[in-house]
Amino acid sequence: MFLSCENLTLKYSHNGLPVLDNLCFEITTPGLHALFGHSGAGKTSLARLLTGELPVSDKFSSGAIKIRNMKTLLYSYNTERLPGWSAISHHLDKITPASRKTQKDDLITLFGLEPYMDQPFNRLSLGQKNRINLVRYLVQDFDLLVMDESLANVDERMREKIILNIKTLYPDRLLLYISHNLIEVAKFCDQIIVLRAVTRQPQCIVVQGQNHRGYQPTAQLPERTMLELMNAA
Amino acid sequence: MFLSCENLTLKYSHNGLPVLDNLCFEITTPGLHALFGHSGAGKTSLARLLTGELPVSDKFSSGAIKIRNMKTLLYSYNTERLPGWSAISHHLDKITPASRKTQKDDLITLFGLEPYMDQPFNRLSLGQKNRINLVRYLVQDFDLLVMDESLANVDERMREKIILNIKTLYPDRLLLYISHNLIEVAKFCDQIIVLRAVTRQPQCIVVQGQNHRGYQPTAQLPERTMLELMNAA
Amino acid sequence: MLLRRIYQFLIIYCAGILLLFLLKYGLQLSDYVIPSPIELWQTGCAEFVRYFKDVADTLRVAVIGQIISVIFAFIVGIAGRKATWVGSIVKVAAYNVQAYPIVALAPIIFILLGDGFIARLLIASMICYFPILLSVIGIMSEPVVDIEHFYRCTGRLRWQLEVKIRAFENLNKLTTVISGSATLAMAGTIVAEFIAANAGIGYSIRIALYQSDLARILSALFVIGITLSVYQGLLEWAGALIKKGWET
Amino acid sequence: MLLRRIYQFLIIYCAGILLLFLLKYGLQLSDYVIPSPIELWQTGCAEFVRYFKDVADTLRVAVIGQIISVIFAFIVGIAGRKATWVGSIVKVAAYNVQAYPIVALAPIIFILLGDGFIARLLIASMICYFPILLSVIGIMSEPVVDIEHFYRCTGRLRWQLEVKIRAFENLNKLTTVISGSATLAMAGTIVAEFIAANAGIGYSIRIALYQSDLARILSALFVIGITLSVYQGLLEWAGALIKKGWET
Amino acid sequence: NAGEKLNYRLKWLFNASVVGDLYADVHHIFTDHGLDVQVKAGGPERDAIRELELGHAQFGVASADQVIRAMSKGAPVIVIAQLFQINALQWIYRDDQPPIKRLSDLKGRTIGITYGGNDETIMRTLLAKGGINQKEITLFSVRYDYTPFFQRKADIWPVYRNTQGVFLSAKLAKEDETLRFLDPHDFGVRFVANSVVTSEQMIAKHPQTVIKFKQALLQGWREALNPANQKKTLNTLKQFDKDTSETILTQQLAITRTLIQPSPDIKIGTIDTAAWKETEQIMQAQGLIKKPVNVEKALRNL
Ligand SMILES: Nc1ncnc2c1ncn2[C@@H]1O[C@H](COP(=O)(O)OP(=O)(O)OP(=O)(O)O)[C@@H](O)[C@H]1O
Ligand SMILES: Nc1ncnc2c1ncn2[C@@H]1O[C@H](COP(=O)(O)OP(=O)(O)OP(=O)(O)O)[C@@H](O)[C@H]1O
Ligand SMILES: [Mg+2]
Ligand SMILES: [Mg+2]
Repeated sequence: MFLSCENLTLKYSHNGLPVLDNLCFEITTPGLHALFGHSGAGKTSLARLLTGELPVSDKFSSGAIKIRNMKTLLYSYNTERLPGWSAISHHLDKITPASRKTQKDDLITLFGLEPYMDQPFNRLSLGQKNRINLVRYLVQDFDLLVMDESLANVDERMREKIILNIKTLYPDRLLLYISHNLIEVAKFCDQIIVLRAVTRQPQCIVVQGQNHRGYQPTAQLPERTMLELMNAA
Repeated sequence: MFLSCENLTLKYSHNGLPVLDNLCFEITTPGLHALFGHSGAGKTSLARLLTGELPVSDKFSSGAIKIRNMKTLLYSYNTERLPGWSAISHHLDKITPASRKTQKDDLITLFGLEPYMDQPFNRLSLGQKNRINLVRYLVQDFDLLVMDESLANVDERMREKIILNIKTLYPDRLLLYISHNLIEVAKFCDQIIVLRAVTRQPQCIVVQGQNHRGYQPTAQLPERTMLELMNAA
Repeated sequence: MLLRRIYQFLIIYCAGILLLFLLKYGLQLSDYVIPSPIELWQTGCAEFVRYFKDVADTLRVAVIGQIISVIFAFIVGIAGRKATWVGSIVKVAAYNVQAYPIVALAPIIFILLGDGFIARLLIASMICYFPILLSVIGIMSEPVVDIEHFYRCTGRLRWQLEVKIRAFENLNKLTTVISGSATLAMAGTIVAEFIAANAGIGYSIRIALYQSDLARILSALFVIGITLSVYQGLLEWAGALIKKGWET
Repeated sequence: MLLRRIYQFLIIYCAGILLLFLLKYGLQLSDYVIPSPIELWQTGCAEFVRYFKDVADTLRVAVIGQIISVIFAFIVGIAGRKATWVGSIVKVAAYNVQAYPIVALAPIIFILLGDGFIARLLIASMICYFPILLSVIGIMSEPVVDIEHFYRCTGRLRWQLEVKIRAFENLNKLTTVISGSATLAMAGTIVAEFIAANAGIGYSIRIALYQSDLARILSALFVIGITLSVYQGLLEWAGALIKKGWET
Repeated sequence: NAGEKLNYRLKWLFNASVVGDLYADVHHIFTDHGLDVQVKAGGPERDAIRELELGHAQFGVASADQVIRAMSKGAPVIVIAQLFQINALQWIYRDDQPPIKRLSDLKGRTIGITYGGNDETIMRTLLAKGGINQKEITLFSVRYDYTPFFQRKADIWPVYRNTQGVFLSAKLAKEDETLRFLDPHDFGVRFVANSVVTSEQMIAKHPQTVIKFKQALLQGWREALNPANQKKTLNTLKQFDKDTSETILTQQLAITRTLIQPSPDIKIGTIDTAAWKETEQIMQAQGLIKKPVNVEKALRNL
């Protein structure tokens, strides 16, 4: 399992400033890693390049993305919607591979979605929408899953629970979590790729997170990591 | 300035469970207050009732909302969009009352949006979209503004800056902030209306926040408030 | 809703007739240019039942024609939604056929199909299908990214699903167009009868035209209008039901 | 794009002609039923220039007719988008007029407007406007909540803005329908000429029909098709430009 | 081959012009001849000669110009009877206008013609015969309805004498206006109208059927036009032409008689070879056919 960026550069127009400039990093271990940075830093853009949703090396982008031992790269984001013509349970059933039915049910319980499964998508609250969307990606075959603010509208307690569980359920996958929550990222993520303003070089710095693996009621805040992150960003 | 809910009850369908049940609270001071609670607790629903976007006392809702000394009640939410046919600066100019032009410019600088003003809305990053949307509400005449996760996709540093500035700029308005960020809510908000599971009575509890008014580098985490909030929710 | 449609039609029809009478008495036109109110009333009474039967007959063909049109428009619209070569040739074909006025195609149609029910149905459908097609192509060629993204990136977006998603997201527009196209199906069938048939209200109109009998034509228009208002009202009602059914 | 449209049209036209010839030689039909290739070629060559001028004349009317239709469809669509009483009566009126086949309305139109350019234009527009109207009504009656919310709750949503927002959000659908309706404008003008005029390709087709001259009709269809492909191609190109212009 | 289904495609809608055809059908004259005939209405977009070739019909009614055009393109069409001895296509004008006694009286008038129709051919022949330059008259394009004539935008308007001519006269009579007719026949222009046609193949393969058909059809016409059968005939017509009143139908029938059988010594259905040749000459003169077709080859007096 190996993911690296080499001198990745991206612009959105000919005369515009680049969004990503000469970006280099690599991730070699599975687990929950984070993509962190201020709003507009280019996290979404980078994630879409990594998963092939944006082309690398066309007229607006250059550099290389190297991927080894990974086949299915998925990108999920928080404003996705499910079709409206039937209950979310129906849509979920349709896209869950037979072998993952129990896993799906477990996730639904875990995510606190059980009472809402017979509702259509547009009747859910924002956080409920976030969660159901994430569930359907988690039951897919994937090697890399980018979660672009996938839990942005979920409350912190639920978020923590979800993150911890994902970590134990998918220890051998590469999860790339985009979030603006400093503590959460510092506490639970393994490597944290911090994207900085495009004018600074190197544009990204990798900070080691605390990578907590379970609920630790007495855990102190990961202050050192937080400080590092704040300085980096 | 006075806002109160009396025995507010809301269902979304005849045979469904109520979302709000016999809700009572009142806010009597201007400033930044919060609406807090787990995802699906009914924050959005309550906010829409308060601002008149959902009708009170029709077949699905009952109770009373009392509003005094406030005329314009606005509800803003994070997935709003600006029209796409011209740059955001253009749209902003059109909806800014003449007397607030400088205020608008100040807000834009403050919100870090200056470099993007000649972009159309759909070229912005998620957090940039959040911010520009909030700006246009802030330059309106309003007495009550609900900000429903309006900064959900903005990084924490920017968010803090924005919140602090809003507090100083609008000391005499009623701002109701919906957010899932525990620390932020505890630190900066005055009164925090905590919505709990609908099965618990009273469904809501009002917790006193720290109501910080400026950047305090040495400020401790508002741990007592956070604890209170966590216990309440 | 149904009732409202009917009395709205009556208002409009009366307004039209009134305009004609104003013109008649304003310009002092004789009864053979614009019939007198009495003549119109008498003709209307005398012919109502017969015309009503004719219109019923026409409506029957129109309904079938509309169903065919909708199916056809969806097939072509779905095939032509992609910017591929096949998609665009299907589109060009569909557009071109439409550009030929039916009167020019009629002889060819009759050569190919004889003059049965089928030829009439084909003409009616050809007139009706195009507006539906335009909407269907417009709707079908525009992705609903936020919904489709998941299915696309997990390789599950088969065309049926894509079509279903886009149709559902534009249900309102589609039902507007489909229920609106009822009028076109009716007009199409009347034209077909006008050209070819020996039954239906189109045939009666042809005879009235041939006899220069404006009173008859106006009576026929009245019966067509009222029938269509009812049909359209029913369609809208059905559309609302479907929407409700699909959305819950 | 333009070139592709043209050769796609050629492919389709040739396919159609081939089918007719297969039929001719398969059933051993005389030149009267289906003209021989030589006759078709000769007629085509002989008439091309004249038909081309006729088509140009028709196209001119069609273009004006289309513009009027678009404007009219927008006016009616915007007026009829609300579920108010006025909105729905406007809609009922617009729908009903459409249900009357143009042949039945033609005498009334001629009485009202004489049979000059205006009558022709009106008929062309009437045939063309309805499909645009259906789309416009569909699009205009569906709110774009996420964009309109701000303007609505700050009391700024005047109808012009509402219309602009909805039009922009459905720009693709609108341009599809508008550029597609070019074919209808053309067909409408031809029908009008067929009924009334003494110029234009519709008139030429009518003469060919009276004279049972399929070779002429096929030649006319060819010229119509090729002209329309070009016009349509240009419209699509313009549509793309507008979209680009509006979106940047 | 009695009982075999035969289709008979008329030229126009059911009205007084096809009364004999309808009569033969309703009063079982076809069946009495052992034929099972379905009489089908025509229309402007219909073409009996094409249907003969395609096998959609075995017999049909076509106008002489159609027959001649078809022949010029090699269609195997055969005329077995000529129904109208005098072409019903004539022009009307109001009697408050100067009467047209000579062709030169046409000068200065606005004349309606159907461009491409055979009224155009006939009118142009009349004009040529009268030595009238196109500049001396105004041509007005005729369409589906008569409004331009009603509104006096055109002075002279083409009609079918026995059908439109009758009810237009009646319509204007209500307003105290009277119509006069301009009959090209009076000026020596003979342009043959509707005739019964079949295909060469039919004659070759089923000559007996053709003969029987012709006999039955002409018997139908004779009986229909026989004043003794007037009531029966009118009832037959009324079945098919519901939109026309009995008075009008009676008048239409009377005039139809004079066009089908102008004098008792002409047998109904007689093919007027000379008139056909003249028709061909007219068409050639007008450039409607490029070379002679020798129309007499297609005329078959069985
Ligand atoms: N389609 C586009 N065209 C032009 N510029 C774009 C486009 N998409 C994004 N940008 C710009 O690129 C920069 C990076 O955007 P991106 O969405 O990657 O940021 P982000 O890190 O995901 O931000 P956020 O946390 O707010 O979502 C932003 O400044 C944005 O304005
Ligand atoms: N239109 C609707 N129809 C039916 N149920 C609804 C509808 N809108 C919301 N609900 C339900 O009402 C409850 C409260 O929803 P609401 O959107 O108010 O929650 P919220 O507190 O804003 O949550 P979040 O933080 O996730 O946005 C949820 O359980 C949701 O499923
Ligand atoms: Mg982003
Ligand atoms: Mg909410």
